[in-house]
Amino acid sequence: MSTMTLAKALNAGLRAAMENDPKVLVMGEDVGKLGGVFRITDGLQKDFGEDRVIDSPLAESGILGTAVGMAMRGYRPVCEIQFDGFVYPAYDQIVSQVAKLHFRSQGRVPMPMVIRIPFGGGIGAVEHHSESPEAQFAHTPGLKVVACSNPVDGYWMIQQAIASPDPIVFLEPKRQYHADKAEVDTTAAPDPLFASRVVRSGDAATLIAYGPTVKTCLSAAEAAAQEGRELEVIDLRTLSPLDLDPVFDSVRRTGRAVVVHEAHVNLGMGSEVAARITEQCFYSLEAPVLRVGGFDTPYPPSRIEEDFLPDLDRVLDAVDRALAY
Amino acid sequence: MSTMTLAKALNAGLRAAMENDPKVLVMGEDVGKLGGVFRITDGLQKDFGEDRVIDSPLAESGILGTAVGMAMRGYRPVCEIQFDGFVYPAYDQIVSQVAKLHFRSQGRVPMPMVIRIPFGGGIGAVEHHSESPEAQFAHTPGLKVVACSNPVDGYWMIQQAIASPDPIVFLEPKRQYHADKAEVDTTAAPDPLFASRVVRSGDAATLIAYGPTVKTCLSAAEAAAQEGRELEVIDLRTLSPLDLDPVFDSVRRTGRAVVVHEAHVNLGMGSEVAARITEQCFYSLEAPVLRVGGFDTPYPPSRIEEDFLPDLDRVLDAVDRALAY
Amino acid sequence: MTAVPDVFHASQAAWHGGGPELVQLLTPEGERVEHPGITLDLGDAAQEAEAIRGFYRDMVLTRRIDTEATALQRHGELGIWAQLLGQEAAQIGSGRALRPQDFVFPTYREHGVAYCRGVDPLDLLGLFRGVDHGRWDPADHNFGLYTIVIGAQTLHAVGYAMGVQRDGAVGTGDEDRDTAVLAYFGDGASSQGDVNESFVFGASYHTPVVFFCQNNQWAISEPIERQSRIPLYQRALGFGFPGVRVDGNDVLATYAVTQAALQRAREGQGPTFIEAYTYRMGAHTTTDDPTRYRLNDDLERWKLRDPIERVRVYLVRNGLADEAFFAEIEDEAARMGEHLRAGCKALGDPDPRGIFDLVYAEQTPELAAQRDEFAAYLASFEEVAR
Amino acid sequence: MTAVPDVFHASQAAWHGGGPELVQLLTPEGERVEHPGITLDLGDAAQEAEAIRGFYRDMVLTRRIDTEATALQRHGELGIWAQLLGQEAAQIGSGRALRPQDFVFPTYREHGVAYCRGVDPLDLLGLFRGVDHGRWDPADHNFGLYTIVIGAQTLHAVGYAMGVQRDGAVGTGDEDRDTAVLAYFGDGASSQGDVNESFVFGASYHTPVVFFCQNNQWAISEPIERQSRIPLYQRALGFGFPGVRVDGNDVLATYAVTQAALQRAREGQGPTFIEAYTYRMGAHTTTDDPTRYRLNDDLERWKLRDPIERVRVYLVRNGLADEAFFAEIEDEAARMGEHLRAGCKALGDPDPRGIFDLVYAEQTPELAAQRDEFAAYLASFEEVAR
Ligand SMILES: Cc1ncc(C[n+]2csc(CCOP(=O)(O)OP(=O)(O)O)c2C)c(N)n1
Ligand SMILES: Cc1ncc(C[n+]2csc(CCOP(=O)(O)OP(=O)(O)O)c2C)c(N)n1
Ligand SMILES: [Mg+2]
Ligand SMILES: [Mg+2]
Repeated sequence: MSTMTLAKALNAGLRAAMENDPKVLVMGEDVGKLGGVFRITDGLQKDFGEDRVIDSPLAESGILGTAVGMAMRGYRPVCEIQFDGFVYPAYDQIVSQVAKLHFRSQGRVPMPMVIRIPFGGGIGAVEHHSESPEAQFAHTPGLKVVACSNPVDGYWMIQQAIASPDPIVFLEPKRQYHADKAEVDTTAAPDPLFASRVVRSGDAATLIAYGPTVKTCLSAAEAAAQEGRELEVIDLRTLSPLDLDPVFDSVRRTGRAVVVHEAHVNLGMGSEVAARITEQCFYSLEAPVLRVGGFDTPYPPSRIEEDFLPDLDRVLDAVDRALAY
Repeated sequence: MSTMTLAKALNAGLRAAMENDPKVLVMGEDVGKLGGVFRITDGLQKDFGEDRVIDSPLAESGILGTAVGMAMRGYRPVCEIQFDGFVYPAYDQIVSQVAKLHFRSQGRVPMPMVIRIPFGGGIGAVEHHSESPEAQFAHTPGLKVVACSNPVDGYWMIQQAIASPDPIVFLEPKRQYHADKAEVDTTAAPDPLFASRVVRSGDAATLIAYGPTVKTCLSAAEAAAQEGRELEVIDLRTLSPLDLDPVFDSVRRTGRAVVVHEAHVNLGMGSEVAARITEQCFYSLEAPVLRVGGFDTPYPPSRIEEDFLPDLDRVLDAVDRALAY
Repeated sequence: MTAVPDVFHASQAAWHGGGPELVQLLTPEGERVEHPGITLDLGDAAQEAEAIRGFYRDMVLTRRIDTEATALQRHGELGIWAQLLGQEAAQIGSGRALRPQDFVFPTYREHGVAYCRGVDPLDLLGLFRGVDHGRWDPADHNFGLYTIVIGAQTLHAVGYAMGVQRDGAVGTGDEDRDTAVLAYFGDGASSQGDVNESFVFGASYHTPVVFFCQNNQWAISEPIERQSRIPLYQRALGFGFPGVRVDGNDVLATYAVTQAALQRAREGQGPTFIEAYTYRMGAHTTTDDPTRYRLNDDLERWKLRDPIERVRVYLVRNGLADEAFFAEIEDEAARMGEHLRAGCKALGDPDPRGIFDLVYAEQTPELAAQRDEFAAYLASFEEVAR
Repeated sequence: MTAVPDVFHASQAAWHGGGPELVQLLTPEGERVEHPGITLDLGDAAQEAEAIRGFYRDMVLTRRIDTEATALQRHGELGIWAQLLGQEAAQIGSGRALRPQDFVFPTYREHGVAYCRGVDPLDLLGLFRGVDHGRWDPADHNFGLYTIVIGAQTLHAVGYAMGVQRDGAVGTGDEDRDTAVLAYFGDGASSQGDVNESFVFGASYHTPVVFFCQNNQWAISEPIERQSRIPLYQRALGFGFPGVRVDGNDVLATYAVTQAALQRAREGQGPTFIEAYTYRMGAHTTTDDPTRYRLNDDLERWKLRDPIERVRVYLVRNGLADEAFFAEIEDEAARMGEHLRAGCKALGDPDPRGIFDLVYAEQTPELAAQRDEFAAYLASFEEVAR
């Protein structure tokens, strides 16, 4: 049992994975001596050596492309993309190679690989440092996509992702890295990786979130509770595959749902979640599933990013609108 | 007035655009002497010279990245991506540069550019030659995305796209290139570029399609009509922005909608269209909006691609399911 | 105009015409010649003759695979075929230089190399027929699946080589352990970011990789000049490892150069770039029409440099092979043809229900459900039909 | 182990130690020296002195912009700042070699070049303060917006240069018409696919572009050795155009080399690669902590090569500048500091409602609606507040 930030929990999880399996390699820009710009790989190179914690040349396609080769040689590469906006030079390797090799080879070439991406905004950064690219990866068959939202999940999910035989895009809400601490019991059995979780119960409406917006939704639920309205909050945790049974159960009780993410609303995860809820809970819905997210503009300058990002007020506004039906 | 295939219509449209504006450049792999692997740029280099019809080195990021520079110098580049699956090496330039420069520069750096992509399957090709990447581009603010489905639209839409001041991903259903001919009146005023169109009227349900699936849906409607059921068919034509007013009007009358595309259903255009229809027509819907598309697997070997692609039967099956609610 | 300072010319001089000449050991006329610094090590005279007869046989069989597949495409049995006509020496010379433990990353045209790695040529047809995306097991042959996205596999090769390093399988001096990785790509591919990044990574980590570029002068309709104004092998120099241009229509030179480069890799001396200077005698693929973009003259000139003919002349002139030898190979080629024709038609379509199970190593509930729905949907037709 | 054939060593020899030496015209001790093939053309003696005083002034002001912005970041007025400390000569030497019609594509660190192009340094702060993504008009200064995605701008530069060619603005001999394009990037960027593709395209079309790489020895925490084992300027040779390594802490040499390379470009002689050998004296950005990855020794050694100090020594020793001159520049720098401090605080936040109108040149109904909804939403709070 120890109290950790998300950053420390991820670091500890990576360390545990490297201790458990000598085939686990960490690779990326500045992951060595520096320990990554967010210090998630802090100390790993010192302890596991330069052969297992590899500073790469400055080329994301190169990182992912060589990781494919390492995986083919029996290694389990964990690639760090420095910031969400810099995953795109590697996009081709991810969607055309990483995602397709298992299928292409009829299962003969497994692709155990984790692509760690610090994602989302709210840290006052310049352009390209606050993107939410998850929908693009979730749309790509062959990839799995998960997002952690708290230190306990960070510690366990990164290990589960590394142990998985499939390639996983692992999203880390960078805004939370050094935010809240939590008790992490490193001995307790974790929840399964590909399962969503009800993080607060309620009956008035269902809030669906992942990564950074889980906290937003919990605060919104808190605020609503003070006005006597109990909102259920679900942390999706896994974006591909989606685990929506708990969501359907919830919506069948509440009749109303709001999906909240930082990504652009248009074709964001919310559109898929909304479409599936409507398919599965058609007769239970009292209102259309509403979506709250980043606007359909590029990410704005950071001084006004809090206007762009969904916050407590915008979530509650959507809840009001849903309840008004 | 002349009768043309889609391929010829696009060729004629490109030619007209180049004649009208000396700043229009065509660039891509094999677009010169060969006229492109689909012959869409056939004869253009001969008539407009190597300075305006540019064979590029084999590098898609290079094509798009240099096109950005040409646009900044006052040109209107029309880039050909040889096949859908080869757009990904250029993905970074498209989503982080092409899409963002107007916003980044507060409108000072316009980015008039057309990115032509032959898309979709059904031509018996090997891997990477039958992809449907539209949702990823539609999810990206700053890009506009359109898809033509017939020779008349091909002729006009390519010219309108080239004339547009914004960057446009222009999707061409490659399976239709040499399929049906149509009368193209090169003098008649065209429909606006960013407008969807009702291509068949009906009252039983609304089919929503674009690109290659327009034909599929028209055949399905034909078949349904023979059984006395009139389906309305809408060709979206523009995927970003979406022009859904005609869809909403239709669904308010029919109460049922099925969205049909070749792209994977999960997070495909259908999810967004379904979510918006549900938001706007909640009380008119008799059934959830259903989606028919490519499965959530990589594109299969071509001998079984017709199982993967939505066809008349799968569309009608969905209509039946919608009507069963 | 301002005079251009000499410093630029000085550095230009370093590459204009510089570097080693084309390495050739067997002329188009079938004469054995020497090249400084390159030794053909095929054992004693008898062993060498045997090896060269082997190369001849390999090339003839490879060409037969190619012509047979082309014919199968014409007959509608394949959707498309990427022809290697003219590139037999480049592929057999390099393919035969490999040791079993070495690993190969091919493009879509390395049929000759596949054959050297013991892949049944029939297995190559599945992809082109459209019944699979590649049906051999890479691990069985140390031969990766064909890669269609231009250049992507060069990074895989470097990554694989990084794995080899981590396995301690470089520079041990153990012949059966030290491992090299061979990455194939074309002249067109040399322009891709990925390929250049593979040079960066390959050099940075000093990986045991050989970059083997078949410069067949064309990338579909684009001549090599569009990709590079200087000889391609010189690209390597700018990344800090050696580049060599070898006559890719000379199986002996290609073998010798590749063998040496692979050995450098195995010994831990880092990457080498080999430009195999050759020519794509056929179309880009069976759907291409080269008359639209190139003249016949070139083709005629290159015919005189045929990779197979020069070996035949050499063998005959030096009394190293008799009629019976050639006849036997013809027979073998005919049997290969028969094998492909019969086998190709027997390559059945996969069950479409199967695709859902191939996406992940660990199946997801979503896809399992999609599979069930699809199976039920198909079954509904079968019921109707019954 | 098999002996490695000489052919590899021959080609290695071509680059090991080969190529021109570091070009230097002013030593760290402030002594004027000559370099074969390079002429410093700044007019007659009086004009030259005037120009060098100008460089000095530019460098001092640039350093002040940098230290002032760093201080503003420390005071919370900027979110982050990318420091250029130590790179003043590389930027001023190259920036001053430009003609008005030339176009520049910067990274995020070219504050000195921006200053040369007449961009108000205050305008550089918006991006780092978080009030915009770049607030100057590229067309007003022929200076593009800062590009954060490493290397992306090098392709833009080549494309722009292709446009210049199509405008017939190369090789006409008209001084005011012939146009060069200058692309900046870092040593780390040299590993990106895009940068290497820009070399391919630049060479293939023989574009009027100069690739200016500030090798400041570090890409955040990674030393240059991770990107290249050989001097970076040699990269160009593999792509078929000249590469030169210049002392990037020597403003005279940087000016002379860049001026000549730009002139080659304008004359239609194609691309040139310049490696400005320099050192990032500060952190990568204000959020970086270089003590985690580099030793102080290096820093101390590089302090002796300070780009500004050597010019001061040269001016003083040769009696080309007096106390008044230096005092005047100090005053000017102080005024610049004041300008930035006052101006920065006055850089107001943009109206969030405005972002919807900036996405497209032609607004879409969707975004217009989103804007209206958002405005109404904001207004609802204002109503509540009232
Ligand atoms: C990324 C990508 N872009 C475009 C293509 C289409 N394409 C297939 S082969 C080819 C030319 C390849 O030329 P080269 O590398 O010289 O190899 P060759 O075909 O001559 O063996 C092109 C452009 C592709 N497969 N992948
Ligand atoms: C594509 C991409 N990957 C990663 C980053 C994060 N990043 C910003 S600066 C930098 C190092 C750049 O080094 P170099 O090119 O040498 O330029 P310098 O900062 O030294 O001027 C990195 C990795 C980025 N901006 N873009
Ligand atoms: Mg080729
Ligand atoms: Mg640097």
